[in-house]
Amino acid sequence: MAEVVLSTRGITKRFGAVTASEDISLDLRAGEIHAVIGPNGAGKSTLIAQICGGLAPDAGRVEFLGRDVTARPVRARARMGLARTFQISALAMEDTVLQNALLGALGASGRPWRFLRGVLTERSLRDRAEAALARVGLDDVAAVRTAELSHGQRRLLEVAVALTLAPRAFVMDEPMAGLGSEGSERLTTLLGSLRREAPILLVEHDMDAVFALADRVSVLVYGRVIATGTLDEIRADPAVREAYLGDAA
Amino acid sequence: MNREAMLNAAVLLALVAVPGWALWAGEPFTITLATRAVIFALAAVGLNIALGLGGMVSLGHAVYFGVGGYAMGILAWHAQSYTPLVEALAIPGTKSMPVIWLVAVISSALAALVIGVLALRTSGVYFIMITLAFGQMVYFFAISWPAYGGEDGLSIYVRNGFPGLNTLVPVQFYGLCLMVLLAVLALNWRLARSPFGLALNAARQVPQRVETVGLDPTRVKLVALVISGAVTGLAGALFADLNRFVSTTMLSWQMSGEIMVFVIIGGVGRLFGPVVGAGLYVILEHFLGDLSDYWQVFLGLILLAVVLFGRGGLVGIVAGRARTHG
Amino acid sequence: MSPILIAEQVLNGLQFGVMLFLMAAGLTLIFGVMGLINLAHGSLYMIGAFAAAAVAGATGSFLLALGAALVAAALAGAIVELVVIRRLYDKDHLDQVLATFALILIFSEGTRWLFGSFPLYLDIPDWLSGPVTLPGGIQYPLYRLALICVGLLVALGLWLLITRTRVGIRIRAGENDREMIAALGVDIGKLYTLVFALGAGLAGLAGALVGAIQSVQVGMGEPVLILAFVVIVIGGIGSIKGALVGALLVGLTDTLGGIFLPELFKLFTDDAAGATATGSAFASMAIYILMAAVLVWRPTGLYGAKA
Amino acid sequence: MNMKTLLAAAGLAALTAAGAEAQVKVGMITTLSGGGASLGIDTRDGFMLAIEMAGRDDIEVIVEDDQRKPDVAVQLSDKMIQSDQVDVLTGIVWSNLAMAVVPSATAQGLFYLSTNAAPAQLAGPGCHPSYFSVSYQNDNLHEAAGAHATNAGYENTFILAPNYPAGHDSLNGFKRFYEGGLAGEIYTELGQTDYAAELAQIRASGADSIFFFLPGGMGISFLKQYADSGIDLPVVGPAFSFDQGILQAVGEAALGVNNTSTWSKDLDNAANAAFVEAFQETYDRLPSIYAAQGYDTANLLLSAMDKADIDDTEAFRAALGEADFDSVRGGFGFASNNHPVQDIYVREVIKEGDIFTNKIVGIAMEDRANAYTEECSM
Repeated sequence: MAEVVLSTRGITKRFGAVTASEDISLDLRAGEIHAVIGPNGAGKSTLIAQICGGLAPDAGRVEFLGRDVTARPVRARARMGLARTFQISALAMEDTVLQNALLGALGASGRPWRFLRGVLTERSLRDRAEAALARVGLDDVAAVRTAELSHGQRRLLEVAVALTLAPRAFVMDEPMAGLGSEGSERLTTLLGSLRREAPILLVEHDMDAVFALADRVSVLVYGRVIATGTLDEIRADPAVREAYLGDAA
Repeated sequence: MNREAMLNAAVLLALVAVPGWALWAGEPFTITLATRAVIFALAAVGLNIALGLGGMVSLGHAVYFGVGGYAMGILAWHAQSYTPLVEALAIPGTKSMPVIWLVAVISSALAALVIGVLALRTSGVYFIMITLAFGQMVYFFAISWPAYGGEDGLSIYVRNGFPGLNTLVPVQFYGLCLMVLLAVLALNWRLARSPFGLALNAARQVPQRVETVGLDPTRVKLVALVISGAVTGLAGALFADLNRFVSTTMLSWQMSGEIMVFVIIGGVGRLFGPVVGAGLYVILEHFLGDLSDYWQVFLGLILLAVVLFGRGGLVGIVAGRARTHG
Repeated sequence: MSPILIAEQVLNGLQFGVMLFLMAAGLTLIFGVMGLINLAHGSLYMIGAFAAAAVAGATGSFLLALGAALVAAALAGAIVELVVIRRLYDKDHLDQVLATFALILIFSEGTRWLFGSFPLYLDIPDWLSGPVTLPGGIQYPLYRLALICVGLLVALGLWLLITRTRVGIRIRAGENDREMIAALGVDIGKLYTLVFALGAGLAGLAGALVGAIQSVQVGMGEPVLILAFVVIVIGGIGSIKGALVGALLVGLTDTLGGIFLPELFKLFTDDAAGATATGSAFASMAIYILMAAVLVWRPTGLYGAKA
Repeated sequence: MNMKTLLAAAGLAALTAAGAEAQVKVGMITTLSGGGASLGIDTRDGFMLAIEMAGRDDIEVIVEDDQRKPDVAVQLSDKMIQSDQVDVLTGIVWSNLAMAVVPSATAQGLFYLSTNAAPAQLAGPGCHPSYFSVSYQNDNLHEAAGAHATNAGYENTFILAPNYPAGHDSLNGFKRFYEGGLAGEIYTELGQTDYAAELAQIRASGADSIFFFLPGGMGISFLKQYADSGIDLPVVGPAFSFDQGILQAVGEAALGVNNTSTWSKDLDNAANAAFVEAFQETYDRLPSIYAAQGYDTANLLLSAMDKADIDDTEAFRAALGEADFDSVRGGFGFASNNHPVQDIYVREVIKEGDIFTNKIVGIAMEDRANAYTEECSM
């Protein structure tokens, strides 16, 4: 079995009387796409926040690259190579596409404390940013203001920024959200090719994409993982059929 | 050359031409007035680094302005009264502008660091109010602290010196202030395009994104606030030298409001916005003040009009929406 | 220092806090519902005081004067909301700060234009003047006791308004979800005008009540405004409960700090006059230090929503 | 656009009595807007009244508003010196503004005649032969209050003032001539409007009298709250809190309070009678001490113009020093540091019809100069 890159061990999070995450244990192995699916309100966003560092779990651990990162902030996990994308694009809308990609490259370089040199004259940053844009097919709009991009292009830029970090694992929060069928297909192809670079923890609503991409699937309902397995195992799981797929079908 | 660049060039030309015009027209006081505008512009350029680039709405920039002013006042007062600045170490005061500037920059940067560490724990309206409140705290302290004149302030009889210049000649002092302003504008221009500027710009728009690429947006903002405070502090030292006087009014919250007014009526985030804003304010203050004792009513109406109808301040009205750094 | 003196100072702190609450409640309500930061709130306080002084001068009735203060400030608030503030809701805080700063200039100098530069006369009515003796032998001005009562009654009234009435439900809905309230068919424009006028009226009432024992003059609103900001930052912006707790904390800190800090400094030095001056200097900073401490502990105030 | 045409359009011409033949140009910097404007307006009106009554056309007065901001005052003085080329500056109400303007103005060879502010620095080491205070020395009224407290036999006075330099000077000035003990000494916050805490301390202190210095709105607040506190002790203060403009806002609360002043509208001399009558007629209100000081300053200047040419600095200084004019304060002369020698009176607040005003009840100090003559080496 491939090596485990990212994992949660029994993480639990409560907000008052509501349990948003209950004893969740997941792992992401090298080379795979592991999809997390579940109905609205199942606790997917809370789970991502705990994996990436925005929220501290009440109990349990998060491990990345074999180290316990539970107490580390978002940026420390990012520096280790944990790259996330946002459900609602978090891009600097006033800036150009290239500048957004450069920000990722700058973060990866870890050297933002340079005040007088033009950022565009830094060859290494620029190469890295342009390579990431080329990878997602946005190189021809590099000079365009991000606010002028189409929704689909912004989803691609989200992925490009994540790519500049030279990630060891991706965490993607509904990358297909709001895309038309054409856009979804394009992104699906892209993500499929990305798994060779780093495994992807894919939280997604779009079942077509999940079925096309996922090596394994975990089903999250009311803050609990009720099943984890291959697509076939999940399809066959009675609990999943009852709680989720049954309703959806 | 786009319209904003043309406007900037025109402003630059006007600033350089002022002394010539003043001497030709026999209005020497115009030079003093222009010096005031240039120094206010410098203070506002400082705020614009925090506000325009970093999105930090600081309503407490009078602190840095005043700290810079008091750096000048205290150093020069000790030099003028031949008393040591630090008794134990026998460090004397000084009347040399370069030294005073250095002290003003360092002390206002330190003030910005302390205030920033606390204030940047908050954001949005809390940030506005906590900076305002820190300003009040420093203001009340300065008023009731008896050592350096309190509300009476400190008067310096002769303007401080700069090597190679006679700063008492209005034109020479104006030229000096203008050079400082241009140097800081150049710095501001480079800053906006630097790696740090990129990170700061992103920290203003999407702090969560900055965090997820492995950078600390709060620390980026803190450094920007420190630079901003240092520039405004330098302006404070020059302002005190212009008036040969420093007092607690430089620390008042109205001063903070005025510095912010310069930036906003000029154009937030525009390189020359603060310069245009400060110039306009000084002109309005001068001429409206002659028109009516109640001139501030008209100033208020003009400000309202700029906010309600003039998106992007005066530079925005002339040059359209695009931002300078892009 | 005798227990009676301390008790009296605590009452003074309470009274100050309760008056601050009247200012802070309006500010925090306006911010909570409309997301607006209003620097001109102090001007409404001033308008209340001037209206009260004018009406008291003309009619001699204190109650009429209070009513006039409430109405004038609420009316001024409503007009300002309709003409200016309404255009600021979808702008950022920066524009709001500048626009309401401009309003301060207009109101202050406009008032001076109308009423002149001299302070106006407003006094407490005979039936509320003079001290009363409280249990324990404390001599305390009746008017200040009345202020505490009025302030607490207003706090109770606000609480009832917000929790028990239709308007209150709408206000709370407006705080939580602007779109939902529009979807419910409530005229959101009218609601905003109403909330703004309510906040303005409270500020005007505070101005009139305080004006009777202080000086009714141009610029009287700004120092109170800044204190009210401190109050709502401590309490948590948008929270009425926070405003009350914050106001009482600030009132007590300011009053007791002013008394005890100079005494404290006297313990450490023989220079009594110097200690008094230094102690007073620190006392004037006390509430800001309190605020900084609260924010370090809880960045969104005591009762503020988590960011 | 030309600045001069704008100045003319601004109606400043109305304030200047014929510019063309003017021999002396006066720059008046005073507070005409914002808080404290009433003091500057009275100063200006008193000063202009004197010139109008003298019917002089050889003097031009340029009036500008300092907004009570030191930096604006400095800027105005630079403008008046550089552009308008005035000979004399005057009009500043506040000590901190005076400290910002006066030293550099006199250093540049101008005369400065103070209509009000007269800080200790300018009376002692910082004195200058071209600087004349026509009002008083800042400590004078406080010293007189101390002398009055001593004369009245007070033995345990509670004293308070705001925590800023003028406040410290005030309490020190009071103590200089007060021989009794102190029941308490407190510094309040500058701009404070609520004095409940201080009143409670006074009540608990066992004081037999109160001295306070709280200018402007602070004094109004203090007196109203004092009257309502039920404390019934004799109160003394300097004239600033009992000025004509302020008294109407204090109302009944001020009745019977003693205050020290260099002037009162009921002072019995011909110059004063003429001044009070003309002021009321021209401006339809009672004059204040600031108006009286402005009026005296203008008359001093006019008297010196009759004796010497302003371009002859030495002669003009000497002419000013003679103080050869009819002061509304009666006897008036200059001490060696160019500050007044004059009687300081005790007034009591009374009600005349519907108007609250002062009447003289005694003299606190006769021919008082000031405490700083020794320190001035001119």
